[in-house]
Amino acid sequence: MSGFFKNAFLIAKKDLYSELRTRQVLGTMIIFSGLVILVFSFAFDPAQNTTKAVIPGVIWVIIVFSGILGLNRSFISEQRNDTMQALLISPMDPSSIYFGKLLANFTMILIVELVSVPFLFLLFDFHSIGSVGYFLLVLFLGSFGFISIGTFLAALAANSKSSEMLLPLLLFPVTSPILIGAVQATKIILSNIEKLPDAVAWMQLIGAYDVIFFVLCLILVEYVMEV
Amino acid sequence: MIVARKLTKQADDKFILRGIDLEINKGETVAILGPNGAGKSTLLKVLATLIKPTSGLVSIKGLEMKKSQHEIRKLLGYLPHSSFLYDHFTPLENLVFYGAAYGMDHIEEKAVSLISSVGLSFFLNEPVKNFSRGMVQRVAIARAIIHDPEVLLLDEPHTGLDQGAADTLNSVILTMKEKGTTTLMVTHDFKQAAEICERAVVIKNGKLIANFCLNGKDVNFLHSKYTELVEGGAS
Amino acid sequence: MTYLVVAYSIVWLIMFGYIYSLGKKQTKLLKEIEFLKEMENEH
Amino acid sequence: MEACAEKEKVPVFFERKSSLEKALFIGAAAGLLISFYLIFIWSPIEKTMGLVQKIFYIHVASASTAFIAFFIVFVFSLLFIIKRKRIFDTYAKVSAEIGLVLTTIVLTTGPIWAKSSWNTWWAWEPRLTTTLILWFIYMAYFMIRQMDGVWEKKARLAAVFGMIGFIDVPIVFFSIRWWQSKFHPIVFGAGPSQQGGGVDERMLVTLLVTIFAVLLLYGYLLLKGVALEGMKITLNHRKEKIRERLIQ
Repeated sequence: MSGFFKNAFLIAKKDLYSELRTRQVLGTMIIFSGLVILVFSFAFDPAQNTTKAVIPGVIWVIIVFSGILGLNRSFISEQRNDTMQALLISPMDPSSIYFGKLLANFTMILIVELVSVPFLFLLFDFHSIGSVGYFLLVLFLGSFGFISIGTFLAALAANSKSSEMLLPLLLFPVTSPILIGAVQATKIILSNIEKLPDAVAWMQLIGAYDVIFFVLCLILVEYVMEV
Repeated sequence: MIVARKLTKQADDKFILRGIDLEINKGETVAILGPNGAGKSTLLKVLATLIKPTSGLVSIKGLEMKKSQHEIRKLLGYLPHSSFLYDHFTPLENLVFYGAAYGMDHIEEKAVSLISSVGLSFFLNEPVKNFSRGMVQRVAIARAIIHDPEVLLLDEPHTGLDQGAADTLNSVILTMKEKGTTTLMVTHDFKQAAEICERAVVIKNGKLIANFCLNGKDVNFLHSKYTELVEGGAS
Repeated sequence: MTYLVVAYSIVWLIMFGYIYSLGKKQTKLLKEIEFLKEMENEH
Repeated sequence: MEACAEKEKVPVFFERKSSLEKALFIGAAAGLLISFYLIFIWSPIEKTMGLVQKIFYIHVASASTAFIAFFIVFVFSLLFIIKRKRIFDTYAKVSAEIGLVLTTIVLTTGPIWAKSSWNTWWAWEPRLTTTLILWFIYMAYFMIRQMDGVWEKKARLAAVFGMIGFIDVPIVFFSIRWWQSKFHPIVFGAGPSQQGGGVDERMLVTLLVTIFAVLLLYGYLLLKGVALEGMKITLNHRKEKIRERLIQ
């Protein structure tokens, strides 16, 4: 069991270090999230008060679309020189490889959120977060669920030649409960904090989804990574 | 050391391996010869636990592959066509990562000494992407043996190598052999095969058609024997 | 009333479309089998 | 000798007609005819929605059969992952195909019904939305199957996704239902459950007969599709044999 975590951390460390070296993915994700904010400022007039209502949606659009950029690279980057095969024939379990990749992707999406969410609030002049703690919690839960199933499906899609196109088609329908729940919970927390019990109920739904699919992915990932 | 029984591999309806029986003793160096598309690389991939055979049994060091894959993987060093290296990492970083993946201790010192033994001490901290083909292959060799494997599986290791790199590879194989390592080598290079291998097996059309000793025989013997087997219509 | 007719015609269109595609697949396969048999008889 | 024996086998395999398949065909045809009679002539016209309500029977029957089809996909996917037998993969594939066709029927009849009774083409109503997501999930399932590569790999990946997708369905339904009821309460009495105890007995009988008929049709199509897939596999197998013989 300790080997599982040791190997997962090894993979995560390798991926993040590799990202530090090349600075390809994270930079692209952050710039992309900035562009999403820019496009939304055209689509919804930031000066109008009603625009506040779309902010929860914009946050999750940023996470989903920049997240998918990172997820796409996560396994494709292992195809150069067939390093994925090297990982598979090593004594590491496929599940620990999956968990390591998950940790690396999750760290990256958290960094993107850390940069882009304050930026969004700043640009849209939004400064009335109902509860910072709950807001961070819902970001954490939603991102974890999205990234955990996303990493799994990225491993699945990596078997295809056109995996960049395949991944969104697989990922979006499957993660729809997370997206619904996360947007609703964020909306309540940001603008309607007196309805907090509803938001908590949504977070419980996301939490249940996270647990079910994380466990399922750990079990099934072995069948996805066979050559 | 390595025992394969009735090994078959099928991809869609094509048979790539059609019942291979192979037995290799500890410490032997064996060449696998055969025409293109005969299934040599596939056999090596099956032995390297990379792909599952359709049917048949493999056991390595008495361990059955299906049951104790994890233990077997620790024993194997596999060097395929692709380098298995991360381009933007230095040789040292690559070796340290793989050493850790195999659960080795004192990886750093081991990696440094391995890199100098393949003659790349000067390039210890240079990213692999700037390397030439021969240099990459040297690092790839070091990567394959970072965890002191007991079985070495090499897929055309001499292709594209300059004389210096080929000599390095041969000396690595011979040093490993002294430590009791079993080596299985797919090759097209008869000269190298005759030089370092004790035994040769010939595979054609997914079947093992010959198995003979090479001790003390020279390239010409191997060449004529191979031509007779493969082109002489024996199948 | 028109909606009802439209709905049921679409249902049957989809159904028959699917069954038709299965039938086409079958004829194609049978044709290939005939061809294959001839090939085998020649050898 | 070996080749000879197989030559004998071919016609037997291809020209065999399963009696179960025949029975299902007759059953499905008869069932659909009876359900037609029941829907259009026998069952009463609903008071508030009028004639259009009769869409409901085929709509619900297709939806429930589609759901069963996807459940069968799940079961055979699981079996395939455990046993790795090709027949399980074939069943999963064909069942998903039929499920997708039935879901398409649900998604086309749904809006027509919505337009006629609520005067809007699409309502983000829980069942309809769930069905739409279901449709997307199984479209994605077929995208996986269209990958290039050996069948074994495609089957394995599709099986994994077939399981993930099916386990997702209840969560999707639950979340959408919640989303709808909290923010857009359902005003329209959609679906059978909202009609509660007030359903006419004849309507219930008609619905059950229609569901049964569509189920029989599903069974027939499943067997037929599997037989065709089996034919294709054997055909490719024999083609490969001949190719080999020509090379040697």
